[in-house]
Amino acid sequence: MTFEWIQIPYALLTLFIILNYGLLMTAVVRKLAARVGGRPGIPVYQNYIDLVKNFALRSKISHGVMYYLGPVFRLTGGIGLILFVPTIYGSSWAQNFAFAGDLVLALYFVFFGTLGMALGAGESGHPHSAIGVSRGLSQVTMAELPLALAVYAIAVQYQTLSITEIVAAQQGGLFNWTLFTNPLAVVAAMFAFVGTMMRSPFDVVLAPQEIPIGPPTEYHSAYLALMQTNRAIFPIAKTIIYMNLFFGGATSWAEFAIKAFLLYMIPAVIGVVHPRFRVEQSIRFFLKWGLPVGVLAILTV
Amino acid sequence: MAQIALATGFVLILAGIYGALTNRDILRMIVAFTIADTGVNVVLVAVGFLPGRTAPILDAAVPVAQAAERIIDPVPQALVLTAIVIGLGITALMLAYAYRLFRLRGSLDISNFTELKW
Amino acid sequence: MIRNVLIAGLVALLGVAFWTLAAGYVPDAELNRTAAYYAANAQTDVGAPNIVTGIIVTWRGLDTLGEVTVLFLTSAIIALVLAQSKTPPGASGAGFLPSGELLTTGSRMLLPLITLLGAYVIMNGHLTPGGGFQGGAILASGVLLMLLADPSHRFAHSVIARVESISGLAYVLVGLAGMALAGGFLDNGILPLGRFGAMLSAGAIPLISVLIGLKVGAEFSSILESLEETEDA
Amino acid sequence: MVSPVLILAIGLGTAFSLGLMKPARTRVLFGITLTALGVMSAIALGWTLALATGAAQTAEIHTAGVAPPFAINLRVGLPEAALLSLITLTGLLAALSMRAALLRLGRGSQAVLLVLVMAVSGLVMTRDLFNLFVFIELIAIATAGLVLLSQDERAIGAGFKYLVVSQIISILLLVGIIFTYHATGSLNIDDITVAPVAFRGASLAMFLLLIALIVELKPFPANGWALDIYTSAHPGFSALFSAATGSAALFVVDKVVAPAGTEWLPLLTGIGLLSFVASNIVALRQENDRRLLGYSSVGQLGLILAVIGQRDVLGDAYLYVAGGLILSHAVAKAGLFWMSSMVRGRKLEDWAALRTRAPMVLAFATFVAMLVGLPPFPGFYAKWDLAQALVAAGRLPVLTLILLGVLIESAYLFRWFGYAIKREAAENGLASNPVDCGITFATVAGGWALGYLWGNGPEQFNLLATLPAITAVVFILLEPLDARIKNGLAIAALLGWFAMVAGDYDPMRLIFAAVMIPGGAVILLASFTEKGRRLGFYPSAMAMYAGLALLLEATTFFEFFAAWEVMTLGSYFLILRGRMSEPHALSYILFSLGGAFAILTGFALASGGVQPHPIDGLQDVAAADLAPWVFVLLAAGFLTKTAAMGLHIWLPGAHAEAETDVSPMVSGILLKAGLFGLFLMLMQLGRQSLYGVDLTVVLAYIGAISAFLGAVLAVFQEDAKRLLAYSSISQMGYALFGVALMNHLGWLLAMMFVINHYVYKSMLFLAVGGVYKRTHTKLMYQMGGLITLMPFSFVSVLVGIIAMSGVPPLSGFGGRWIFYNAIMDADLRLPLILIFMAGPVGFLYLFRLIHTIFLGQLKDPHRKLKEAPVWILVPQMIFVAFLIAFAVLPGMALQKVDGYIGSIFGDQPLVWHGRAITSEFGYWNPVAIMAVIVMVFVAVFAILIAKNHDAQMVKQFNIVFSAERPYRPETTHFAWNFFAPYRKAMGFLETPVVTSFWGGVTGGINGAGEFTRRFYSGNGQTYAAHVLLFVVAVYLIAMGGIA
Repeated sequence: MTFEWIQIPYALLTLFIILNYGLLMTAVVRKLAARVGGRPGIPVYQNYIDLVKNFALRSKISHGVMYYLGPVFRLTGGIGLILFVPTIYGSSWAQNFAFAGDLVLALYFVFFGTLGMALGAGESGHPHSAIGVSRGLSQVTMAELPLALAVYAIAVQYQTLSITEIVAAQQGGLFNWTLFTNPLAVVAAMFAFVGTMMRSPFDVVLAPQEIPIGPPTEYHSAYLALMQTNRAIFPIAKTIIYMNLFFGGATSWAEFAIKAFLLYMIPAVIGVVHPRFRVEQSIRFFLKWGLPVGVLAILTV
Repeated sequence: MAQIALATGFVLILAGIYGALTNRDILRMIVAFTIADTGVNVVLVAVGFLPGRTAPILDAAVPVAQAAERIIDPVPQALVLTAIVIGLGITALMLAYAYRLFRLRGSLDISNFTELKW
Repeated sequence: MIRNVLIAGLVALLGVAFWTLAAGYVPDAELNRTAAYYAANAQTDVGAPNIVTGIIVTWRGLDTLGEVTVLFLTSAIIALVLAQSKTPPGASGAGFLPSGELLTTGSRMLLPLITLLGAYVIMNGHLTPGGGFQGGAILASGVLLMLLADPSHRFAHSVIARVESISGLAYVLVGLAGMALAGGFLDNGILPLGRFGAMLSAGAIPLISVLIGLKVGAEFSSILESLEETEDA
Repeated sequence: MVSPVLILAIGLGTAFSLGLMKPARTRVLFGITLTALGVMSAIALGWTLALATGAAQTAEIHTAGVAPPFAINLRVGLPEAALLSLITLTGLLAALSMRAALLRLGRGSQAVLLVLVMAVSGLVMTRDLFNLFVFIELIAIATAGLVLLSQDERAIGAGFKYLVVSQIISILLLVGIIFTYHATGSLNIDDITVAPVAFRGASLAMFLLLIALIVELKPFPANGWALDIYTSAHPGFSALFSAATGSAALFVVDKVVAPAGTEWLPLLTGIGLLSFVASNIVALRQENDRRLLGYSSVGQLGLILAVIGQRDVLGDAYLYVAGGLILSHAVAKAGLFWMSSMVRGRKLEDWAALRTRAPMVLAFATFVAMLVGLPPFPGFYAKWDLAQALVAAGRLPVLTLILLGVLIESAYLFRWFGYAIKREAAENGLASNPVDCGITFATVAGGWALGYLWGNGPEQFNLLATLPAITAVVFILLEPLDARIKNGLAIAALLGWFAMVAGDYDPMRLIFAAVMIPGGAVILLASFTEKGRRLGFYPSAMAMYAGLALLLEATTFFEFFAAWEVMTLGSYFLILRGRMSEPHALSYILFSLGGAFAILTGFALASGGVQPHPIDGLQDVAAADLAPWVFVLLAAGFLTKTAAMGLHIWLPGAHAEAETDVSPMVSGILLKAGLFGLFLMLMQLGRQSLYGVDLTVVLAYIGAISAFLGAVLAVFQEDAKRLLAYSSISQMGYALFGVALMNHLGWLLAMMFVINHYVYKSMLFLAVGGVYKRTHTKLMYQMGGLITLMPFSFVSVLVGIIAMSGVPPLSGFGGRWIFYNAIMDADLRLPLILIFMAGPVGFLYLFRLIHTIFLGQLKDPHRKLKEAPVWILVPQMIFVAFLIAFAVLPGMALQKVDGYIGSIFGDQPLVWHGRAITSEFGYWNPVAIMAVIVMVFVAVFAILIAKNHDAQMVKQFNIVFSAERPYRPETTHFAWNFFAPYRKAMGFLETPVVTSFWGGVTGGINGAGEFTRRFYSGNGQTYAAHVLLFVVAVYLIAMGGIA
């Protein structure tokens, strides 16, 4: 695969679709969760309103260069992740810039936005930002571990690190999905998925309901708008990776929409019915449950 | 004959060493060592002894031609002289030391001179 | 007590080793080769009838030089050891009663005799039992007599030191002469061997004996004197 | 040439003739004494020279003009002549050192000294048993006399104890001599016939003779008397007692045992080893400098006695080995005793006064290195040959004990050296004067000259003749210059060397060389910050670089080992320069020496005694039975240098407490030496299994554990440099894991780490060091908000942590990509888990580093700080530029190495086309990655600028939480115990298991020393009883051995 200029508008189109999909879907999920709790919930277009409003606001406040760049890093991380992963298998245009790197690139690029965000938040000087980063990093060290093991397991299973080839290997029927060919790896990966989607019981990092804790504490206006954009696309980007690796990928946008939604619902459902873990509790949880499954996965490949 | 002299010498040595190691008084230690030295000297001379022979001096009684058959071994006798003188030197030195030690502490008990240890 | 028993045990164990030596000892029937060589060559090599003196002065001359040095060292060190405790001149012996007439006269009478005996023993060392050491010790006993008879009397230190030095130096020089003129260091062949059994024979042996005698006498005297001059004397 | 007898005659004649002078003319007398000693030395040196060059034959000197055995004879061959030179020169210098006492006590004392030197010389020359006895007694008496020169009143007691023991020795000796005479009919040593170790007759006589001579060597535990002398005598005399008398006594043992047959040698070996190890253990607890030297002396004598016990296997090398050890011991010990006469206090800490005179520190370092047997001194060459011979003869236990003893000895010697460099120096604690300094430097010069001589030995690699080593020595001479000039010269020297050698290296070696040599030059740029003369820095640094340069040049085992030791020694001195680094430098040198000894043994095992043995010859043993053991030993040595978990406890302190520009050197560069060694070893030996366990798998596990635990421990550090130090352990763990994978990509991964770790760790250490220079603290929670004040430092830390964490687009990602490709091939699964765990944990500590220093709240005391000094920033910016370039174009460094590794493994898993790299499993296009990220970043950034282009910096406390406005940075900066939740969950991993283990080991040895030294009760009678006990015990054991 090599670069051609046409890939740029193609990639932007993909990006646009995913952004809208993400905005709508997160709203739907929130509404579902509210209904489960007996509340009416937000309208499905609420995210658009928020986004437009925040983009319209301007700010004269900056805490420094890194603070200013934090949201940029964040959004670059989200967009970049989408661009480095092929979205639709077999599509001639929704391959993005996957030729730049393989699965390893995707796995490590996840941290790009996180790091930049954490740095920006850190410069704001708000202790809650630092506390949130501390919690988030502590938790992610364990939460990501089963995924790493699962990825290794399937890479060995398919003898490739190329996402496209992994998806290709899963074509030709439901039972070719990794979910069925290597269920242990999938279970392990799903531990990580649930653990890193920032939903209960693993959402103490942001502690969204009580006091604002976590990196975005000091951000507002257009800064917040960038981050909201990211919050819409980043989970989808991640879901795409999971979908590609474990659930047969997507050969069309419809398949993509359904699979992404279902996958996204997993942590949402779990989050609705579970109380919150403290950080050390979640670390122990992953150590106790996620890690052994991951170990089994790599030992049984 | 030689065995008796040897045994006597060894007994003196052992007695001397025992005395030197059990008497705390420095002067007594020195005396004990003199005894041991004497024992050594006796052993030295005893080793050169050959039964039925005479002193290694070539005079009318021992003509040069028969010397090898008539005299006892002269070497230990020469050695013992040196050993005696050396023993004497050391004894004198020890006495001088004893004197200095006495001046230092007003005591001749060796167990009083243990500042240097460990 | 326990200590003494332990030491007795150690000494006994050492005794076992010694006992083994003594029990396994078999006297030689013949002279061993060293002794046999000495017996055979005493006349031709050193020319001394007293083989022991020949060994001491010539064949094992280096030992003897060392031996003389031992005495030299001892006397020097004793002087050093006691130097700090020396009483000022004149004060020494103040506590003693003056020696009696009998003692003084008797010792004065004996002193020449003792000296003479010493000289005799030294000079005949290569012929009969005796030699430099024995003679030197006799000489020193004269000095001892003087010291005991008249504790307040002082010898001239410098004289003794001179004798000590000159005789020692001469001994070393004679040794070196052996290297230059004869077969090696301390070879007595620098002087003619002379007639076997005569007074002036056996090469340098009589000379060395004299030097040894003087040296030993001086060292002993010096030691005795140093001991005597301590304030407790 | 004059006869050597003149040495005796002049000594004796002068001693006698001193009595002819007036006692009052003390200076004249002393002048005569010195002249006599000088002439004696000249004769001895003349003979040494003549014999060494072959201009003269061994002199057989007959006294009395009669051939032996009928008259006493003397012999002067090369060993004798060398010893005579040593003895007479020591005598001369000792006389100078004792000048005050000798002048005070007058001619008598000078005569005694002359006689002593004469007697020791006689002891060496004589070939007659009884003459031996006479000289021994002369030495004993003279010693008892010279002890009195001391101002210390306790010396009188010590002298008496010594006489008591001498009496016992002389009794045993005489009995032994006379029965030997009875058995052989001769008193000549050459007539002693081969006697088996037996229970009676000639053998028993031989035993008594030998044991008496051995007791003269002050073997443990029968040596209380000697120690008291060392403690209380005049140090000038102690030097003579240790260097001259001790060496002569050793020679006598050798002389007597040689004709008695090899059956006696195990006896000597046993006694020597016991004495060596036990004395050193006891010395650990010693606080008095001279008594410490005493323990060290008796230990060294024990060592050489043990070497004499190996003469049957040393063959031709015997003189070279024993001589090297004796001379090293004698020169160093004499030098130290002479130095001690200048130090006023008697505690080890009082030697800190040396610091006021920089050349004195050099002297001290020289002597310590000589004693421990470090290059370039004779002991080093000797130790190597000894090890080769011992292993070839299958005497591994002997070698192990010797090395153990050396290690313990180096523990207290280097601890002492650390005191001297780091402790509070007492006011006026050094009575330095031209004469004593002159004596010390004459000794130092002698030591170096001997080092050169020994290096020039047959078929020997002379360290002091190599260009890097000479450069390091030149930097000692350049010390008076200004630091900036020296720094310029040092950089030029490094670059010059690299330009000279780079062309000859294969790509892999070239990468190591580039990191080590020009890499070192880049770090040295930071040293331009330092003003003044910066004494001690450049010789140490250049020694380290010389070691590294030679390491890369090495073609034989010996060259490699020598370079390794030079590097270790240089880096030790560098590390010791840090402000609080005393204990850490000590543990560094001890672990390093321990590791070096493992390497030494490994090499010896592999070479089987063949010298010189090429490194490439290692592959010849790969199939042999002992190959796994070679593997284990070498790996242990290299792993100590890379600070693998378990052997790592030296690293955090050593790296963290070092100076700002030293930390990057020892971390970024030095650690690579261990990797280099591992590469060499694995290239030659390949996979090895021991008891069915694949050792490379073990290595992989060690690497994985190090990677994980190092990272976890780094998370919990509050000290920025410690954090980086633990991170090094983790990073080296990764590299080790890569190497241990034993496949192409694993090695490429390790090479990538070699480059990357050098760059980002050097950069981070420099950045943190720059911050330290301004804030004067390394504790991160005391900093905060420095980003605006130190933007350049921030940028380098930012780039550093991105690169290190492996986040694209910087070069760390390349490492991760290769890693994934490498493990696809490997059949190792379990250690991978640890590696996977380590990755995110690394993220934790890196974020902490940047956050708590540069972000958060600025502290009040720091408001006026300036950016770090520009020279510290220059190398950082170079590194930043390099990292970005390397990220985009990894091929510029890696492609050639990749090809080279391919030639080793015979495969080529990576395909380089254009800027992209493809492997069997995946692909990586660094340019595309960089382009996409930059494009997206710029686009998003443009959007933000468009919206918030006029944002302004607000005040520090313009933040709101819980309805309050914070006003104190201390309470608002969230930094201390930053990862508290992580600690709650994973804190159990912090348990200092390894530290407690090593603490237990050292505690145990120290306890043994404390217990054992109670043995020396100070009672002369007890000491005599010890001697008796020793004799009887040896007797029983020896006889038990034959029964």
